[in-house]
This record gives sequence, structure tokens and C-alpha cells, in this order.
Amino acid sequence: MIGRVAGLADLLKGDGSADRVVPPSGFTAHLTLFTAGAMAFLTVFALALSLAAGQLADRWESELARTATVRISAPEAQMATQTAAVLEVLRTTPGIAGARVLDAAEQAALLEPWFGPELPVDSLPIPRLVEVTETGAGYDGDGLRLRLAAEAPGAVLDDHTRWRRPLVRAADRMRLVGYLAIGLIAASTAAMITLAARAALAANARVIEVLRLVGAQDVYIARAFVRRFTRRALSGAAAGTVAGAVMMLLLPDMGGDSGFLAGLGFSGWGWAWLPAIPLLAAGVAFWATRAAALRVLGGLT
Amino acid sequence: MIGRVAGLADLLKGDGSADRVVPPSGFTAHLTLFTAGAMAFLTVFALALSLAAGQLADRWESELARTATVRISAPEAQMATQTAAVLEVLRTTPGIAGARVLDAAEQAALLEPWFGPELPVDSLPIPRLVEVTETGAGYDGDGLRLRLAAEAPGAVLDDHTRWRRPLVRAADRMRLVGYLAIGLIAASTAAMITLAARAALAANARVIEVLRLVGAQDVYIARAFVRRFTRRALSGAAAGTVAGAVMMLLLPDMGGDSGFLAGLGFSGWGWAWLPAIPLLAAGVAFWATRAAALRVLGGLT
Amino acid sequence: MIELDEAAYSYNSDDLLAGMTLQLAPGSFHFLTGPSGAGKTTFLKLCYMELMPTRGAVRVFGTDVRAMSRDAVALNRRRIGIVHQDCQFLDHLSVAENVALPLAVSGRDPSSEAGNIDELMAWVGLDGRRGARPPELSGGERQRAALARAVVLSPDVILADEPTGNIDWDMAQRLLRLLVELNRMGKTVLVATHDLNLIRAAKAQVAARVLRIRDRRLQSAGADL
Amino acid sequence: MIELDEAAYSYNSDDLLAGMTLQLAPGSFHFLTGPSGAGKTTFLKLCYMELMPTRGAVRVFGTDVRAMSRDAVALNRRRIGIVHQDCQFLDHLSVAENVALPLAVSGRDPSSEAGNIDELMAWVGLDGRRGARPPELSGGERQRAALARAVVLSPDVILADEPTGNIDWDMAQRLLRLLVELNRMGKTVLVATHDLNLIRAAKAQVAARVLRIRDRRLQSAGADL
Ligand SMILES: Nc1ncnc2c1ncn2[C@@H]1O[C@H](COP(=O)(O)OP(=O)(O)OP(=O)(O)O)[C@@H](O)[C@H]1O
Ligand SMILES: Nc1ncnc2c1ncn2[C@@H]1O[C@H](COP(=O)(O)OP(=O)(O)OP(=O)(O)O)[C@@H](O)[C@H]1O
Ligand SMILES: [Mg+2]
Ligand SMILES: [Mg+2]
Repeated sequence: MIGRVAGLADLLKGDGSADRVVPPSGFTAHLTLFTAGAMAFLTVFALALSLAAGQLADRWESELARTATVRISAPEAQMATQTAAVLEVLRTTPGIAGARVLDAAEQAALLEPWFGPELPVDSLPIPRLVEVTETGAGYDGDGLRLRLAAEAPGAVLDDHTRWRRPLVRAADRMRLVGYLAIGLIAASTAAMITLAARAALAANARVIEVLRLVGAQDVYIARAFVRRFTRRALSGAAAGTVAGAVMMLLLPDMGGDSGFLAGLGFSGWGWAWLPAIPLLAAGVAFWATRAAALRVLGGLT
Repeated sequence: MIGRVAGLADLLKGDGSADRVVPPSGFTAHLTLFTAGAMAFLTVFALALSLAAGQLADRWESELARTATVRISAPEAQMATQTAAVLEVLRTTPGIAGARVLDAAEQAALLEPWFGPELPVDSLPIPRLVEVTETGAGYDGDGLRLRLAAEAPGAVLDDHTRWRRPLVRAADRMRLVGYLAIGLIAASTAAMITLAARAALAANARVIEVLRLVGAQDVYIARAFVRRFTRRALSGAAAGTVAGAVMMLLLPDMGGDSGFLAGLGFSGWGWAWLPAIPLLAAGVAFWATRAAALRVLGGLT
Repeated sequence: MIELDEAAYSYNSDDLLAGMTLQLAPGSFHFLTGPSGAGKTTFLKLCYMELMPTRGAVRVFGTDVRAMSRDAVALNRRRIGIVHQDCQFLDHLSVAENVALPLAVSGRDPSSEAGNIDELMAWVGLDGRRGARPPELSGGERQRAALARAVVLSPDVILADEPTGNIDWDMAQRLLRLLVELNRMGKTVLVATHDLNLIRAAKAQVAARVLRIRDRRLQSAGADL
Repeated sequence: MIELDEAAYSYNSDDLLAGMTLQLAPGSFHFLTGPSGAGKTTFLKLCYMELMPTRGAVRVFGTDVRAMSRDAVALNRRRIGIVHQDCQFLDHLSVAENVALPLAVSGRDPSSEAGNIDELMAWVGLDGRRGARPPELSGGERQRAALARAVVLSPDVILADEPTGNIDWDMAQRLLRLLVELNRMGKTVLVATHDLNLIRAAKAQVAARVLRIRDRRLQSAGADL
């Protein structure tokens, strides 16, 4: 492994003589540089999308877990039994992590936005609220409703998750799309660099012929191409990544303060992914070109 | 315009003789096909993202417009004056489209989830609620609070938009990112096809020389290249678009029923954009190759 | 057909060719000789409009080459058959297709003239190699194919650059006879060659004028030939 | 140095060359002649391992070519100087760099041998064209540059394919003298040519053996030369 890394470093330094013998090949060079750059740029976007969507999904998911309540409206006398029945039902329902009866202060806090702080909660015939925490897998809402109706007629499941769940799903989906896009971009980059390398090799068939004629070994010829494409992919992708990162920083940072959607930018560890992009591109270029070069050379006399 | 379209159609039919004289150029061919395909595929994704984010933003935006309330807690005697004062303040606040006092039934409906349907709203000292509809531009929340504190001491602005606005912003941002990605992809495609065309022209410098030697005119030579690249871009992009569309259809259609986030798929008019992708790609390839070919040919004797 | 009027050419600052005056009359036969590097190929390139004179004028079919558009150059080249010193071919086409290339390029249908092509290939002794690719030909076969391609459009003028450089004496004489035959059909022929034996052999068959490039100038070769 | 033992070669189904037996002894001088298309270039390609015999054996420096790896072929080629009929060069390098190419390719530093290169360029009469690109050379200049490149690594064997095809008689004789000089230095030389005058001129200077390809076979040329 260390040898391989050293080999790569060696590659990037270059070898004046071997590099001169393969012509500069202007357009495949530009093409490779540009492809690597554009792909890296798009990767930054896709990565940001995935990471942001992932964070969003996680945050929403965790908020979701606390947004179902069971409301028990019953005559004072039955309140205690029905509450106990509800808690028992909830305890035995798969997908429910916990249930907790809200105390008077909490109930008052919930009502505050509507009635102001002075509402006499104790003196009102208000229902009792049970906060339900679900597990990641979630529970079967309709089944729970049926059971509650049977066990505690005054209990109503108020599933606030219903309208938030699609949000979580959407965020999850965004993340999926982002990863899919990254995979696609990586595959396209590999394919395009392979094809560009093969185009360069094909365009230089005569050069290769001359080099073989004067006694050049395959590795000598292959190395000139591999070195070139690896370096181009590395620098192109580095430029693209930097451009993408700058773009991300320049995007107006909206919604930041609410903390609810920290935004599409990278936060914390997200940035750590960026240097991987050019390195991956260089690795892809290295192997793709090497394979292409040795294959083309193997077919010659 | 019609002439131009006819010219394009003519191009795609091909001309056996002129097409044979330029060698098949395997790798640039694959490269162009693949690039066009991959780029079209990514465009489908970006387009879906943009359209879905746009719909989401619009829907959330319209829901936002109805989610601020002013709550007036005041002794029975002052209730009418303070309500009038609040309405007056709201009427003269820029960014507020309308304000409406909720009647008892509506207030009961709002409270129902918490207290059940039997809550005696009339007998409770509950505050009066004023629903505020804002204009698209929105209002200055802090300024309004100050004015309300001065005019109606019992009035509290309850801005429910606060936690939803970031969502709208996020959706808007997604849409922006999507359009940006489409722009980037289109620009990259143009650049890559131009470079591929130039690479092909450079690789065929000798062919062009021979053709000039035997008396071929520039248009004859250029046409062979332009036709080839246009056709490749068209078919590559068509394949990529179809693949992208199939992929979109295969993505699990989640969150559909809630209607809140119809999902990332295309809906209705969204599909109409798809056929534009290969046509645009072909157009880009046509002009990019034409410019490259005539430029290269102009530089020869 | 082709006229040079005090034409000069220089690749860099120094003149390679200077003060060249010549008229290629219709139906004439010229040889161009001179040591390696004298400028024979350069002279031919002036005649077929690949190079423009740096001074003086070159007129092809009556038009000054400098006044010609790129398309006019292309059209005029169809009236000039060129045997290039490097015998340039399209390696992805067969030899027969390469010979027919000027037909395709000038918008004629090569398949309708397949008979002519076959005849032409036999004339240069390549009927057995019709389907081969140019890189599969021997050096001499390539030169013969280049001659066949040069005459396929029945040009008025034939310019041949070392057409016998890679072929043996028997074949060279056969090629010479082909050129003489074309000249008898009324075509103007200019052959650049360093092979003095070929020129001597030709003089027995045709009234050829021998030009020599010496000291950057065009001279008529003396009696030493 | 190079031995053929009943070697045969065919591009398609028919044998082009058959039953070729020959030993190129160190320090020998051979000419190879035969009509255009006889297989001279093909014969040389067998010698420098570009083609493998379809029957029989070819041994280069004692090793059967079929037993050689691609790398061994490359290394052995450095001991063989090849003047290709098409004079292949790298068009993006200068002539001097092309001549020095075998040095670069075999891992030696061309700049440290700049003096040798200069001498070599002068030897083939190209000192004035050192910085030119190959396409800027005349046909004859290219052939001389190809010879310079063939000898830059001081090879044991020199194989030249029509080295005088594009050059005038004076220059051809100079080139011949260069080859004779190399032979006197102990190098094995094999020249494929169709130029019988050249062979006659050589016989006055060196004990050359003349081989001829006739009817797909290698023959010693008779007294007619
Ligand atoms: N494109 C070019 N740029 C610079 N110099 C050139 C170019 N082409 C040719 N020359 C130089 O001009 C001189 C004449 O070249 P040209 O090819 O006309 O010679 P030639 O008479 O055909 O020789 P040969 O018999 O060897 O083919 C040579 O010295 C050559 O190096
Ligand atoms: N790659 C190939 N595939 C098929 N046939 C070939 C190939 N290369 C050469 N030939 C054929 O083999 C025959 C001999 O070719 P070669 O080049 O060896 O001849 P040569 O003796 O060098 O002729 P010249 O004097 O014209 O150069 C020719 O008829 C040629 O067409
Ligand atoms: Mg010349
Ligand atoms: Mg040969």
C-alpha cells in the first residue's frame, strides 16, 4: 500500500523525457481536465444535497418520535382507569417506545399559545394528554385506534406524525437521489476518462508504433499516458471541488438561524468529504488509464 | 427556421459517401454517446428535483400565508376596543393582506385536538384570535409586535410562520440548486462535445489533409463531422433521458397520498420537458461541432 | 494551364525558391530535377495551391491563386491530379475506395464508375490488391495506387512527386509509359524526380523538357542529360 | 546475429515468403533486392521482430523470436538500428530529438550525449536542420535523419529499407559510404533496395552479398549484378 502511494506520488512528479515523447494532445487534455472539473463540481452539489437531506431526515425523524398524543376525555371518575388502560395498551403496542402522561404544567404550556398564560387549567374539564414516543419503525396507527376504542372509549389517538412523515420521507428520498447522483457521476467520470484515455491512445497509435520501433518497453509508454491522465484528473477535480465549495459558500445562507434546516451548505464533518473528491478522481483516472494503455499496447507487436 | 429544421433532418439521414470518408473514430464516438447519455440522465434528475422543489415551495408558501395569529387577552370590557385597535394596526401594516377575527366555532375547532369536542368555549375566559394573512413579501414581525404593544397591550402576535418559513426557503433553494445543476450540466455537455469534436478533428488531421488534396470542399468535410456528432448526441441523450425517466418511475413513490409532497417524480406538465433534453443536446452538438470544424478547417491550406 | 511569374517562396526568412518563371503549356511534358532539399516538392506545392508564393504570382487555369477562395482552390484541384511524395491515403478505406475518393469528394457516385476504377487498378497492376488497406501495400504498390488516384477524375494536369522513388527499374519504366500515355492523351505532365535514368528513358519516348532547380532558380537542364 | 531457419511468412492464406534460410554473420554486408511487392519489407520485419514467422524459426542474437516476451523484443531492438521505408518520426519533436529518441527510450540522458547527436547530424548532412520538425524536411532529408536515428545507440545490426528511395544519386552514394563505414566498424548491415546501380557501386567498396527474393524464395543474385 505504501509502495503504491509512493508510486502515485512518483507519478505526479513526472519524468521529463517520457512525458515529451507523447505529444501534448491538446484536446483530450482539455477534455479530461474539464470533465474531471465539471464532475467534481457536480459531486460537491450532490454531496451537499445528500448530507443536508440526511441531516434533515434525521432531525425530522427525531422530532416525529415525540409528536403523537393520546387524548383522554372522560368523566372525572373514569379518568384514572381509562388512563391506566391507555398506558397498558400503549405499552403492549409494537412500535411504541414509551408513553407518558403530561402533567398540568406541561398541558398549560401547550395551551399557552392559544389562551395566554392565565388559563386556569385545573378548573377546566380538559382532557388528559398522553405523549407517545414511537420507535424508529413506527406503529400501526389504525390498529392502535381500534384497540384504544375497545379498551378506553374516551381515548383518541391524535397522530401528529401524519403530516410530518411525508417530509421525512421526502428528505430521505432526497438523500437517496443525492447518493444515486454521486454514484452516477463517479461512474460517468470513470467511463469518460477511460474513453478519453483510449481516444488519446488511438490518436497516438503512430507515436506508439515509432516508440516500439526504437525499442521502448510497454511500461515506458503506458506510464507517459497514465501519468498524464492521473495528473489531469487530479488537478481538474481539485479545481472543480474548490469551485463547488466556493459556490456553496456563496449560496445565500438562508434558514440558518432557525436551526430547523441548517441549509444546504456543509457543516462540520461535511467539509471533510471534499478532499476525497479529487483523490478519488485521480485514483479512477489512474486505474482506468492503466487498464486502457496496457490493453491497447498488448494488442500491438 | 423551417430551412434550418429541414437541414437538421437532412443531417440525421446521413450521406453514405461523406460519412465513409471520415474514419469511424471508435473512442470519440463512444465518448460522445456516453457523455450525452450520462448528462441527459443527470438532467432528468436535476429537472425532477427542480420541479418538485418548486411545487413544494409554492404549496408551502400558500399554506404559510394563513398561519399567523394575533391573540388578544383582555378583560371582557376592553375586548371590543382592543380587537378594533388590533385590526386597525394590521390593516395599516405593510405586508399584511388581511385580518379576520375567528368566530367561536372556528376557535372551538382549533382547540378540538387538545380538549375534545365538548369544550365550553363560550364559558371560558379564552382570548380572541385574529387570523392574519400576509402578502408574498411578508411583514416585519418585530415592528408589528412593537406597534401592537403600543396600541393594544393585551395583543400578542403568534407568528406560526417562523418555523415553517425555513422549509419554504429550503424548497426554494433546492429549486435553485436544481436549475443551477441543469445549467452546469448543459454547459458541461456543450464543452465536452466541443472538445470531443475537436479531438476527433485533431485525430483526423491527416484525413482532412488527404481530402483537401483530392479537392474536397470545407463544407463536405465539416458536414461529415457535424452529422456524426449531432446524431451521437441525439441518440445518446435520448437513451439517457429514457433511462432517467424509467429510473424516476422506479423510485418508490412515497408520500404521494398525503398530497403534501407529491414526490420527486414528474407530474403532469413535468413530463413535457423530457423530450426537450435530447433535442437540446443535439442542437448543442450541432453548433459546437460546426464551429469547431469550420475553425479547424479555416486554419488549413 | 499553370503559369509562374517571377514567383518566389520562402519557409522562413531566406528564399528557398526565387524568380521562378514558367508556363506549363497544355499537353507539355516536363521533368523537374535537383538535389535533395532543393525545393522540388515545394515547387509542386506552389503549382497545386497548397502554398502561396511569397513574391510574384502563380496562375492556375488563368486565375491568380491568391485571388482564389478556399472553395475555388478545392474545385481547381479536381482538375489537377497529384501524386504526393508521401502517397497519402485514408487508411480505413480499401485501396479501390481510395482510388475512387476524388469521385466521392466531387459529388459523383463511385459505384456507377466501378468499371473505370477496375480498369484503372489493372492499368497500374494492382487488380489483385483492390480490397487491401493502404498500410497493407508495399511501398511500390502505394506509389502506383497514388498514380491511379491522381488520374481518376481525368484531370488536365498531372503533377507527380518522385513517383518512382520506391519501385524497381522495370516497374519505374512501366509507370513512365503510363505517364507518357496520359501525355499523348493531351494531358499536361510534370514529374519531379531525382532519377536521371528515368529522364533519359523518357526522352526516347516523348519530347520532354527537363527543368533543374539550382541556386534557388529554375534552369533548363543542359545537354548532360 | 540474425538467423532464419526455413522461415515462412504469409499475411493471408498464401505464403508470401517460404523456406528462407540465412545467417547474418557479424560484420557481414548484405543487399536484399527483388521486384516491388516481393516481400523485402516483410523480410526485414521478420528480422526486427515486428512479424513472427508463420513457419520455421527466426533467431535474433541467439534467441528464438517466438520465445521472447514483449519486453525482450524491446530490449533486443535497441541492438538493431532500423531505417524504416516510411521513415517514421514523432512530428511533435525536432529532428534532433527524434534522432536522440532511442537514447531517451532506453533510459539514457539525451542531453549528456548532445555532442554525439550533433556529430551524427553533421555526418548525415543535416546540421542545418537540427531544430526543424520532421514534416518540414524534404523526402531525402527524412531518409538521412532515419539513418542517423538507426545508428545512435551503436547497434550491432543495421537494417535499412530503401534508404535511398527518395534521394538523388550523389546523396545516395554518400549514404552508401556511411553504411560501408559502419560496416567497417564491425556492424552487420542489411540493405533492402531496388536500386541496382547502388548495389553495383557498393560492390566496388565492400564484399557485399546480394540476395534476391524470387518466387517467394531467397536466392543469391547471379553474375548479372
Ligand atoms: N514546412 C516547412 N517548413 C520549413 N522548411 C521546410 C518545410 N518544408 C520543406 N522545408 C525545407 O525546404 C527545403 C526544400 O524542401 P523540399 O521538400 O521542397 O525539397 P525536395 O527538393 O522535394 O527534396 P527531396 O528530393 O529530398 O524530396 C528543405 O531543406 C526542407 O527542409
Ligand atoms: N499487413 C499486410 N497485410 C496483407 N498484405 C500485406 C501486408 N503488408 C504487405 N502486404 C503485401 O505483401 C506483399 C509484399 O509486401 P512488402 O512490403 O514486403 O513488399 P516489398 O518487397 O517491400 O515491396 P516494395 O519494394 O514495393 O516496398 C505486397 O503485395 C503487399 O501488398
Ligand atoms: Mg521532395
Ligand atoms: Mg518495401
